Amino acid sequence: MHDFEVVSNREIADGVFSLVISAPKLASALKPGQFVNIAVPGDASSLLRVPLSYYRADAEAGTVELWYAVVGDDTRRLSQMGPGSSSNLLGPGGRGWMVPEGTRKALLVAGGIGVPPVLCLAGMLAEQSVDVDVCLGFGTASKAVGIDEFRALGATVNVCTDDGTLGTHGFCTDPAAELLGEGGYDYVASCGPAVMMKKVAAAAAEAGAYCEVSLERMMSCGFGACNTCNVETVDGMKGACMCGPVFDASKVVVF
Amino acid sequence: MHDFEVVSNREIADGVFSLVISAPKLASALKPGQFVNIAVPGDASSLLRVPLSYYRADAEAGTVELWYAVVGDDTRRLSQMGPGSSSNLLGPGGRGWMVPEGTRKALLVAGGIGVPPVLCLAGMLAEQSVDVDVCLGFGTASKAVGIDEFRALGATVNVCTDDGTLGTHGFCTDPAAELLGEGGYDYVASCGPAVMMKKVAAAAAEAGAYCEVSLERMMSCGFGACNTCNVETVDGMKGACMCGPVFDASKVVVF
Amino acid sequence: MGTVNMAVDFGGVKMQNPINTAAGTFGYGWQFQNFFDVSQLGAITTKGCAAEPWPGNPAPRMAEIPGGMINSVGLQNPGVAAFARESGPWLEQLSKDGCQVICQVAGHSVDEFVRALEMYVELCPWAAGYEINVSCPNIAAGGAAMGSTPEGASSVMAACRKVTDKPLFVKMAPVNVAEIAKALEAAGADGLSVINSIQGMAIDVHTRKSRVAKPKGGLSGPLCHHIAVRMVWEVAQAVDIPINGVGGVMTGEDAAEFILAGATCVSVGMANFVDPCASLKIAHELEAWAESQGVKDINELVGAFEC
Amino acid sequence: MGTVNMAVDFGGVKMQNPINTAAGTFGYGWQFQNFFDVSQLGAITTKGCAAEPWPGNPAPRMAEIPGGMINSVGLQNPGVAAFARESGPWLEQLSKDGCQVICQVAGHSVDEFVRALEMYVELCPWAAGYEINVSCPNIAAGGAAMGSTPEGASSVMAACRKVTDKPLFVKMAPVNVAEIAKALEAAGADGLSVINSIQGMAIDVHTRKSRVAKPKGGLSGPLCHHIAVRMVWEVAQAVDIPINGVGGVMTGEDAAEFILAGATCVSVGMANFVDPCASLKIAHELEAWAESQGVKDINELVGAFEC
Ligand SMILES: Cc1cc2nc3c(=O)[nH]c(=O)nc-3n(C[C@H](O)[C@H](O)[C@H](O)COP(=O)(O)OP(=O)(O)OC[C@H]3O[C@@H](n4cnc5c(N)ncnc54)[C@H](O)[C@@H]3O)c2cc1C
Ligand SMILES: Cc1cc2nc3c(=O)[nH]c(=O)nc-3n(C[C@H](O)[C@H](O)[C@H](O)COP(=O)(O)OP(=O)(O)OC[C@H]3O[C@@H](n4cnc5c(N)ncnc54)[C@H](O)[C@@H]3O)c2cc1C
Ligand SMILES: Cc1cc2nc3c(=O)[nH]c(=O)nc-3n(C[C@H](O)[C@H](O)[C@H](O)COP(=O)(O)O)c2cc1C
Ligand SMILES: Cc1cc2nc3c(=O)[nH]c(=O)nc-3n(C[C@H](O)[C@H](O)[C@H](O)COP(=O)(O)O)c2cc1C
Ligand code: FES
Ligand code: FES
Repeated sequence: MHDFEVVSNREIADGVFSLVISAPKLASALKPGQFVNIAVPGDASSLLRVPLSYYRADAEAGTVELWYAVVGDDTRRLSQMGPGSSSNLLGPGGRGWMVPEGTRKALLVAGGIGVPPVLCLAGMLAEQSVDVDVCLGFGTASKAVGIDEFRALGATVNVCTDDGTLGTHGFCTDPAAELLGEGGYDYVASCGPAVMMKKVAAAAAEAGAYCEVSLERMMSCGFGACNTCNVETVDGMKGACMCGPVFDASKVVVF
Repeated sequence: MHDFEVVSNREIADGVFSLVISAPKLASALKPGQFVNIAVPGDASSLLRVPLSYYRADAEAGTVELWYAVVGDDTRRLSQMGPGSSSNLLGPGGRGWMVPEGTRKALLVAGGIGVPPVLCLAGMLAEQSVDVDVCLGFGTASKAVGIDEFRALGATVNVCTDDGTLGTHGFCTDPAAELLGEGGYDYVASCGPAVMMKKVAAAAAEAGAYCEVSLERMMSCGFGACNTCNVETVDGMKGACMCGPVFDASKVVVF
Repeated sequence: MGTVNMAVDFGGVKMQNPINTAAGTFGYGWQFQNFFDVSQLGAITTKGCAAEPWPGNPAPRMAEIPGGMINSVGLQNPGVAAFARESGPWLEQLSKDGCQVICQVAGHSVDEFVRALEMYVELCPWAAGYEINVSCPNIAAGGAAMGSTPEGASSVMAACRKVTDKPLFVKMAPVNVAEIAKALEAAGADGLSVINSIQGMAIDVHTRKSRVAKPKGGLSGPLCHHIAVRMVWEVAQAVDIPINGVGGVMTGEDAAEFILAGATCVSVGMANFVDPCASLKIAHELEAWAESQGVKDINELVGAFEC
Repeated sequence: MGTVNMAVDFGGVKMQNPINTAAGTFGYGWQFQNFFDVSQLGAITTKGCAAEPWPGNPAPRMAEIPGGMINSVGLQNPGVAAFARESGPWLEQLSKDGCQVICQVAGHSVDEFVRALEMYVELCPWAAGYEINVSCPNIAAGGAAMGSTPEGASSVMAACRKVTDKPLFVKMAPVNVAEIAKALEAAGADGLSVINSIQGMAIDVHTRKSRVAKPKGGLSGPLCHHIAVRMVWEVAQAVDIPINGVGGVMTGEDAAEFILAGATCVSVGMANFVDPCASLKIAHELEAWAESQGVKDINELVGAFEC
């Protein structure tokens, strides 16, 4: 458990916020793909924590940046926490991305608020001089996040929107499948809607590339005590909070 | 139903706040002894409104001043509403003090957070040039409120504290009974703990003075729809929110 | 407004929309007239009245608890005769203005229920129907104890059925609902109100005493909602008569949940205290939801839960 | 610290304080070891295990609702053998360190319960007692359906009684508790856990589907609390064996309410998810309350509700 203080909390796209918190011990412990489980105080009728992946951690500054979408009560209350306000979180939670040694070229596919853990991964891959291609999908232009950040890391970025207001009109799984068909990827990673990850996993399997997905589940505890975050895999039921949220896509039965 | 905006909200004694709200229509409608029923937003687990008597209303400025003690969740949340924040309230609620015509000399007895409706009454009596003697009781000096305000209205004020940190050591029902024994009062009014009002009523009855008490009950609605605010009277069960909160003390069976 | 038909038939009571009010939380209706136009509701159910006046329980009758409240009113009421005299004219006008009035019947025994219903039939002919309350958690006899067995509940229903052909409903206790519902249907109920408040206890740990007048009280509010939805669904699987969903409805979506689970109409209870205009607001929200579901008629959504 | 004796005897399980954890909300204990010193609790109750591993229900298994949550885990468990192998050593050490371990027994039929209990007795001799879960709302057979009648519940209890003389407890479904408690006492139960989660339903009104894997799920959290307190009191009036109060305990005062209503010990459930250190915090708050009541021994407060 870590206490944290809000450094900043601002809207970076329609309904999407960037939250920077100060939590020194956490900042140096997090690994890409892991998550934190945040207590959002203020409403005794809404008790469970909010699990959020992180986008980046600055061990020196002792800060962690998270991006989140306001979708319900807890995230709405979270968006109202101003600089200086404080709470606590559990973390680092789960297992992060397990990029195979020797990876040279990676394809990252992210949809909507699935961007942060993938962008976090892109940062790590860039440090390791892995070639990174990215396919991003958003409902509409006003909700797009991360494009500039991916580009700044040197990645080639393909953007799609469901309504054509930005980039290609359509789903980002199409360019992703195309790229995979062209070959050369030894690692694929994806986070976004279940149907998207399922398609990416299928395309990766066809292309023979190792693929990881970061799955979302309703989490009651976030630390292995409740069995509510189950993921059906070929090896049986696995808890997303401890065995995931990142899974080898070829083992996942239900995304 | 009136929307209101907080003008100011500050601690005037230990755990006691003065809340000034802007609610023009309400300000010109309230009568001494009536109450408002305030919605305190923010926590969906605590839904019912908070009934509060008012201390004074300024019809010209369109403001109403209330004094309240922080005793639980709702009043704690209320104390956190800063200037400019807004909510709504129901009111005016109930029946106020019914000072008999021709009243010349009144004894007012208030305990703790029972002060505001009595101070409000004192203001009205002062305008009508009624002679006012006041007995006030508080647990301890740091929680005392209203003493200066009563004095400013020209009233003679006797202060008691349970622990002797201010005024006379003891209960204010003692000086009240003494004064009543001396005679001359044609009207007695009281608000405070049930046991206090019961004693005042008994002393007034003995002295032959007409006595009114403002009773506190748990209120679910505040406008006559739920039957939870019952007061047992010699005429049967009466709802405190419509037939009270001010009652002819001689009719009250359970204070 | 108005692309979806919101009118429903609750066991013979033709409601212009599915929103009803829960007995005991809406007074006799007129308490709300300064807040909004009550005639826009589908129906209101008035506080239970008995043949004779009841004083109810001593104070305190209510305590707030997280997510709801506990009450121990004990069915204080002026008796049917005084009710008819004092509230009858206003309610009769209300029903002329389009909002149906369902009058709740209270009693301690089969005979008392029958007596009260007879008085209603005579003195309140403007009522669209009557709801028999065999499930009050706060009275010693004739309350939840009576409504908690198929025999007890159906004995009252069967006796009342002989009094009138008008729509008769039963307010059910939140126990063993499927079995009791079947018995009530067999005894001639035209519809069922599911559920009455749930028996609960709240203790002041400093004084070691109950926070209300009696050890037990009735729980209301959001805390009841998902229990009530489940019970409505269980009753809907068990009987063919229509259901009035009651328990923790604060929003149109809460009402929609009841409709999907199989309720034909929905009653707003504690929410009336939180916001006196809640029932009308909920009626509007329910209509907006029905529109969002792309149906022409709210009745298409009754029981449309997919499982 | 320490002016009040907090030790209690829960049906033969000697607890250093009355705080226990609710099965299924505390994993197998070691999940909490990084958060606080678990050995300071009175007892922990481990997630129910059956003779064979169970996969549990598909996702989604949980939805948050106002004042609580609904779950549809379906008693996923690795089976007693794997449990004993993987968690046994840690739990054995825990019991040596002063915190009693109660292992929960799951099954679909009397035979399965007996088989699982036999395995526990053989493989987990360090357990201070066993809790028989005849009240899981999320399994088709052997769950709430079995625990909802005096006959069903006591048939399991009677059969298990033959397996061991160690303390045996039954986790009760939140229905008809007084009557079922009497049957369980007669069948040899050493204590009763009151209550398991309440059956509920939560519907997504946009998709018209259940928010969890099955139509119904189990409700936990503060919304259950005042129902559970009432049921503990009803059971305390009905039987002489001790009670473990379960349902919506978030604070020491919530625990105190159970104690006053007649519980000897109290289990913390959903609160463990909200704050992993909740159970220890509640143990401290309960002790502070006992001190404020001016007693020498917490046992003086068991059932000290005044009515
Ligand atoms: C490991 C993990 C990492 C996550 N990372 C991020 C992130 O980086 N940024 C971000 O914006 N969101 C992330 N999420 C999702 C985030 O936790 C939910 O959006 C949030 O909890 C919603 O809370 P709420 O109370 O505002 O909404 P609610 O009112 O609880 O829910 C709104 C809608 O979201 C759904 N929902 C809520 N929580 C979850 C969940 N945990 N899994 C699936 N659906 C859910 C609900 O069913 C409902 O449809 C992550 C979830 C997990 C499990
Ligand atoms: C007509 C009327 C006028 C009032 N005027 C004032 C006023 O001017 N200033 C003021 O400070 N308070 C006043 N009160 C009391 C005030 O309403 C309560 O203190 C407040 O509602 C407590 O809310 P809470 O959620 O903070 O406390 P809770 O957590 O609800 O309660 C804290 C404690 O106060 C008790 N309590 C709460 N509400 C009531 C109530 N309505 N009656 C009796 N006991 C209660 C509870 O039982 C508990 O012991 C008035 C009450 C009524 C009925
Ligand atoms: C103060 C109060 C009084 C009530 N009186 C009655 C009553 O007279 N008859 C009845 O059937 N139900 C009565 N109820 C129960 C409600 O009608 C309703 O069934 C219950 O409150 C659940 O709905 P809710 O959660 O929307 O309030 C009362 C409830 C409250 C809160
Ligand atoms: C995720 C989850 C899993 C549960 N699993 C079990 C279980 O295996 N056995 C059991 O008897 N109760 C189980 N329960 C019920 C709890 O033990 C407890 O009875 C219930 O949650 C009420 O207590 P609470 O409100 O404090 O959570 C579970 C509850 C939850 C939330
Ligand atoms: S969220 Fe509790 S076990 Fe994964
Ligand atoms: S508070 Fe509802 S009738 Fe008085």
